[in-house]
Amino acid sequence: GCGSKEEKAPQEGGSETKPLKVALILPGKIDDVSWNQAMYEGVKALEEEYKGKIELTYTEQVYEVSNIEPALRDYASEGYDLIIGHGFQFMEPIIKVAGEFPDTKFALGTGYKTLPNTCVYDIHLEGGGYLMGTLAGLMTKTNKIGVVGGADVSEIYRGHEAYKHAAKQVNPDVQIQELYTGDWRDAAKAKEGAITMYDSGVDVIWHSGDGIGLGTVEAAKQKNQLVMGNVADQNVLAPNNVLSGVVYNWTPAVKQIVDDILNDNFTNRDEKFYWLTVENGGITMAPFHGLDSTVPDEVKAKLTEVKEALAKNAVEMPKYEK
Amino acid sequence: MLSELLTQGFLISLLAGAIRTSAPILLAALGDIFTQRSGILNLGLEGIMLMGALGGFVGAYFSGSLWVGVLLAIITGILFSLIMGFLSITVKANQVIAGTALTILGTGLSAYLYRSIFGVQKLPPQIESFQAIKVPLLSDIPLFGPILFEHNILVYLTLILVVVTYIVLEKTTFGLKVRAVGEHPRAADSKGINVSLIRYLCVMIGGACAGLGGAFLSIGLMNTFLDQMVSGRGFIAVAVVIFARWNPYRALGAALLFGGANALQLKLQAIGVPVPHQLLLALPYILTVLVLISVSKKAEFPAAYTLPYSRAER
Amino acid sequence: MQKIIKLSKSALVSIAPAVITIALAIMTGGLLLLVTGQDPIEAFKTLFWGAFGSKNRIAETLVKATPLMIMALGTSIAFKSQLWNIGGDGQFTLGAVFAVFVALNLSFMPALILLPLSFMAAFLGGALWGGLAGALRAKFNANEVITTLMLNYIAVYLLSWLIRGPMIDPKGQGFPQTELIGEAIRLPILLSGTRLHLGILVALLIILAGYFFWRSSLGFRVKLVGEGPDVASYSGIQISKTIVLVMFISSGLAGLAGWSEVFGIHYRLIDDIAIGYGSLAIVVALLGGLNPLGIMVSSFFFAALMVGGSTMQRMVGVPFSLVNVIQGLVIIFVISRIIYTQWRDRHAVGIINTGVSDKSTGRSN
Amino acid sequence: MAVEMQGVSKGFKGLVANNKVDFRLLKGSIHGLLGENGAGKTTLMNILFGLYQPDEGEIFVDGSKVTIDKPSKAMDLGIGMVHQHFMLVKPLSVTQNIMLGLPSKKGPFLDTANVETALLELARKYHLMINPKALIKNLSVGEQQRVEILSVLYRGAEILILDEPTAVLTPQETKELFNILKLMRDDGKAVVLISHKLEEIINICDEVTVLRDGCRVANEKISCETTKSHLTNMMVGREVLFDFKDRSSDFGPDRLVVENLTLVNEKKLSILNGINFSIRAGEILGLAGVDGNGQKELCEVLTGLKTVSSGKIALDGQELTGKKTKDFITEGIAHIPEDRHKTGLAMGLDISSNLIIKEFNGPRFSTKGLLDFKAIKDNAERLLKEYMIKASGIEAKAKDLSGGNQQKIILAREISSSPRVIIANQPTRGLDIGATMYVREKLIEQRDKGVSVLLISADLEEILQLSDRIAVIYDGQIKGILDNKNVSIEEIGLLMAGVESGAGQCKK
Ligand SMILES: Nc1ncnc2c1ncn2[C@@H]1O[C@H](COP(=O)(O)OP(=O)(O)OP(=O)(O)O)[C@@H](O)[C@H]1O
Ligand SMILES: Nc1ncnc2c1ncn2[C@@H]1O[C@H](COP(=O)(O)OP(=O)(O)OP(=O)(O)O)[C@@H](O)[C@H]1O
Ligand SMILES: [Mg+2]
Ligand SMILES: [Mg+2]
Repeated sequence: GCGSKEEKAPQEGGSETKPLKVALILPGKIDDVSWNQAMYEGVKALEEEYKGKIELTYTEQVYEVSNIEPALRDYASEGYDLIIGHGFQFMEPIIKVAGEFPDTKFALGTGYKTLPNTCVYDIHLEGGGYLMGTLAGLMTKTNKIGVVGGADVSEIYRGHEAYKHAAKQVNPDVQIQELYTGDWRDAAKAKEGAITMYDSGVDVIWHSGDGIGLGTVEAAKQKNQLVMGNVADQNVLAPNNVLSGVVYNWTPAVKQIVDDILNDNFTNRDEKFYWLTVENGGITMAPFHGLDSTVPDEVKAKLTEVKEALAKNAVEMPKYEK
Repeated sequence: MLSELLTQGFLISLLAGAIRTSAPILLAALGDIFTQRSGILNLGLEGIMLMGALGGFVGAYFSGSLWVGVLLAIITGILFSLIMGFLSITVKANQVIAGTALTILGTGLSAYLYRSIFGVQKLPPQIESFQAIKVPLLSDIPLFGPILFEHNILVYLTLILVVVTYIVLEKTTFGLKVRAVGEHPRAADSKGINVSLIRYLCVMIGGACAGLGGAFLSIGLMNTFLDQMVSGRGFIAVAVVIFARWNPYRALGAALLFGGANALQLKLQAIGVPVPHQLLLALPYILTVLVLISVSKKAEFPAAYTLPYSRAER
Repeated sequence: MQKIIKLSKSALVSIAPAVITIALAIMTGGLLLLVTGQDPIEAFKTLFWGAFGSKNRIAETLVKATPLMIMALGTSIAFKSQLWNIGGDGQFTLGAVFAVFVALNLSFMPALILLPLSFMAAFLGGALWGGLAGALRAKFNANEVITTLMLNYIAVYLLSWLIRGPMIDPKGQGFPQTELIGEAIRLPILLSGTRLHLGILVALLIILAGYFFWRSSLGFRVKLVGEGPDVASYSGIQISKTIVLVMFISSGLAGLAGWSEVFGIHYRLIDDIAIGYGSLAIVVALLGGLNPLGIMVSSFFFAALMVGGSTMQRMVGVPFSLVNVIQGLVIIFVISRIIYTQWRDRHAVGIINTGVSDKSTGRSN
Repeated sequence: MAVEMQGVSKGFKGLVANNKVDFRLLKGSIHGLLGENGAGKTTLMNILFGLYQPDEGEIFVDGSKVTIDKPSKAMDLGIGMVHQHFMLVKPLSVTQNIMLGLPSKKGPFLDTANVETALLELARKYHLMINPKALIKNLSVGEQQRVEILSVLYRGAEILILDEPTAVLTPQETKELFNILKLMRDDGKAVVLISHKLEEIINICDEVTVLRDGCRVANEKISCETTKSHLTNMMVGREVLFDFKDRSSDFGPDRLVVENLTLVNEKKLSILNGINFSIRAGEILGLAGVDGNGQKELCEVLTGLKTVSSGKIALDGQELTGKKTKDFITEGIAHIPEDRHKTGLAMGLDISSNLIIKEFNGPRFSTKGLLDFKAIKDNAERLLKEYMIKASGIEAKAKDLSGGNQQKIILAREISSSPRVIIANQPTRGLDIGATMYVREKLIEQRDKGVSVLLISADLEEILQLSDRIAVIYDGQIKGILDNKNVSIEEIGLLMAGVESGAGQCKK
């Protein structure tokens, strides 16, 4: 379900009081071409937009889970108003530290536990995966498509499932290959995996981001096949091969959280979940760029139809056990 | 599904993939044969490969020439390996700790320098990587052509280096010195061989090859640098050398085995064998252990392996 | 009196190089900071205060030192008998897995029984994983550097599979993790408001046990095996058995480190719990001269470096990778201080010099 | 004058190995270097060969002052050295060892064929027979010695240093070696010979220099009048006497009984081939034989280090076959192994630890699993004094001791363990004359206490002096067991060469 979206105007004189101190803790690098970068850019954009109203600090590469708690506690005790932990591994530490600092607000990137002063934000990955699956299912000439992921975590496989489901919807005969590299950085391995797929007749692959995504794009370039990006518009990487891709824009979700805090609507909100969706513009599709002419009009029409359905939350999503 | 396993295309793709996957490991391993033969266990190879990967990319990016990248990777590898040489030969420090330190340093430094040089960008900077070259005539041979003769130049270079390594080790005075130094440094010393010099040279050869192996990843297989993109290949290379009992031909076999297992598991995942993919990902490592068991009885380590040499100590 | 002067002089002589080298490492790191436009003085002040600046900081340093200390002691036992066990990460992981498995499946038991049981399970988990490498070495001569390394990778995938499959938290909405262990068996916090948990006391006890281990005949046997197979079997030692035993104990301790980390910090299994502890434990063990007291000191030192480092990263915006660089440099400079000792010996005049250089080769034996 | 060393001093960690030593070596002469264990002979020669740097002093070669800071410098000056412990690379072939470190005629490539030819030529000249293709690890010690000498000659050495070359050679091999040395002297080369066997020095040397406690105490020409006792006196500062006390005690019952022992190695070659003998309590059984005829393996079998393929070992009627080394130790079988470096000592551990490596588990040195450091220290201090071991203290590492002192550590440990049987493989190898006599006395003393001793030695003299009976081993078989009362060296020699003889056999 989605959170409330009523946009109250920020309180009068908000800019004269001290700005909201926001701390963002990222598990990875701010230029990982993926999960962390998207969030970083999203929050940065909001800082720009809310100049004077918020003040941003961030820490990247908090890989070690045991370092999360001290980081949260540090920021909390330094008087930060909102602390964002961008990944589900932040859940237990946030619950723990949030209990100790009831006046500080915490936002957790995916997860399920909340306290009055914490919330969870999440991305409706299924939406993006569904769009990609629809496109791949329609564009394949060999009836074989693939998807390459880093590690089997919920941020990844939810998208994959929707991708596979959507492709079957538009093209019941399609064969789908899927693999994980078990690693976010081994681009060479991902490239080899994608080549393997192309060698066996796959002609469109979607990837789910990070360094391994770059490997997949490189494979497409070498094999001169189609690939679809993730997180950002990756067309410049291989203009002849990157057909489209999912683009995340985290700003709407963060903006809602910040607005709720500024409007004193955070702690008394019953719905503690903020969602990034196709509907609120958090998830979009990258343009076809130079490949526009190769995409038939029916396909474009179908995509528009799917987008509208997604926006209306009218798409049936796959059910899977995890 | 089974039918997919048995096609010729599958075989070609698998074996060509095995060669591509194993080549960077083999490259690093070939240099490490010298290092290990001279009595030094260099667990810093991972760090050196990362520095080489960065050096290769930086060179290629700023000069626009891949060969400048190759050169810079080799130089970086050599310079970085000198730290290992200094620690294990001059300081006579424990080699396990020296190697570990080097890997920690290389991991950090390569990431740090990359960020310092290129800053934070929306999409990573890229170069045009080494392209596969179809060897005329040879690549037309059915089956073998596409497996063996459609690779980038670094792959061919690596294969040539296998033979060169063998010749240098077995047929030259240098190779003889290397073996003596690793076996009985005191004897080598009393025969007038400069033990430290030989060991330094061997560490540097190892560094050059590891640097090049790293660049193989950043500008040979990929077209950019990523933090920790070596992903343990440096350690695997060390394993391959022990596995191959310090022989370059066997190293070729061992690297192919590892690369092949990796290529195979990717294929099995892709076609959807009903096995948890974590198990498939672990396959190359499990296989390495299994094969190690079967070949180890014969392994005779260089007698002075991991032992620093000091003339004044007895 | 004379003795005291001599002692304090030799203490000075042996401490001075350590201080100098750490200073050198930090200066090199500082130079890097300067080049990239950061204020090194500020950064290193944060590094120091980040590790020792408050009750909480000191507690964090102790928290980090706990698994390092336990694991490094284990590593040192293997290293003393010339077994290069570099599989700490994997053994840590398996220890955690076994302990959590016991904790979750026998949760009906009273904590007083379950906690020690999980402790033993952790030891067993680590010990079996490393003992496997030991057995392969003893039986097939399979080099333990490779097997322990491979077992690290395999452990990562094994854990990854377990927390997504058989051990996944049924109420966890599909996130890769196990259930939380019962509150009663979580290690009690020693200092409220911090994360300092009972594990540190366990670690210190283990260090004490390590001290006695080296004064035991078993410890002597372990050392003797490290002296070479011929002299060991000449002395009536069964080498294969000892190798397996050494690996068993060494990796059992790594398993205990996993136990203390999970039961004191995470309370459940998730991905990447062992990240990097293994290689730091190697460094800690060797810099500690493979003796328990040295290991205790060097684990505090490295824990401080890590905790201070991540504070520095947060406060000054120094990139994480530079923290790694400084770590690497510190190790390199610390082991290079031997050069100074060598230099001093060469310049010591007279035929009879009572130099202290004997122990300074930096080798393990 | 080939070499002149003036006022050379060298110290190690608190002890003086050489103290203002003068040493002069003439061309065309063989110069003996004598001294007790730890007197500093090896150190002095290592300095000349560039392995150690002197703390003070000067070296002149062919009249001009030189600094020899590395072995290659020494070789350039024509100095070659055959070390106390061989400096050969075991997995390499003879030719490869010879070529090692030398420039090749084919540039960077090895010139194996040519070197081989030249090597065979040289070997012929000096009557040193060797197979250039053989791997060092497959050669006997005597053959390895030859390779060392060939290597030095091949490098055109004019000055040759031999550090205890005869310690590991059979009498026959020694004779051959001396013939070679004489040939070299006639060629005008200068030879330094270190040996503890005084008769060798008298027989072959032209001049002798004696070191004591790091100082040069004498230098004189060898003449027909030179006697062993004179040399001993210079070395030790006193006479070393050894009187062959006749046995005072009677033999006891059979103690160690060995029946039909066979041992087959991994390559299915039989090393021991039906060995039968018994040693009575209070008896020394000497085992004569050319090195490499199964002595080492016999010791290993008798101490549980190897398991026999078939046959029986019994101690005082109790069967030990198939038991572990540990059991052999606790049953009281002491073992003085042939290879003191790899087997007998933990080189990286200190003296006090080395003295307990076989008993660290036992009640003497541990209680409830914890080591008793006081007992360990007391034990070390007592034995250090009793065996006159020269070291900087009980904390000195075994690897820092001189060869002779290392051997004494082993002896002290084994004899002090109150054994029932002592398996002594080359117990006096490398010991100086005083220490040798001391060890022999100890063995006799043990015998008189009722201990059974199996004495293996390459030194026939020693065997004849100490043994009650003498067994001769050849090709893994006992060719005969002779009573020491009526035995001739010739007879033993024949048996050692594998010729069966009927006479003098004492069946027991
Ligand atoms: N010197 C060499 N020249 C050419 N190829 C070699 C050489 N050494 C090894 N190889 C190749 O490596 C492979 C394995 O070598 P090798 O026969 O030595 O293995 P092995 O039989 O397992 O070992 P071992 O020789 O110890 O019994 C062989 O297939 C062989 O072709
Ligand atoms: N590298 C070293 N480190 C420490 N001490 C040493 C070293 N080399 C020699 N020594 C010491 O110097 C002294 C002289 O040793 P050296 O080997 O020269 O004696 P040696 O006369 O050759 O005795 P041996 O007859 O037993 O061989 C001994 O006490 C020995 O312990
Ligand atoms: Mg073979
Ligand atoms: Mg000597």
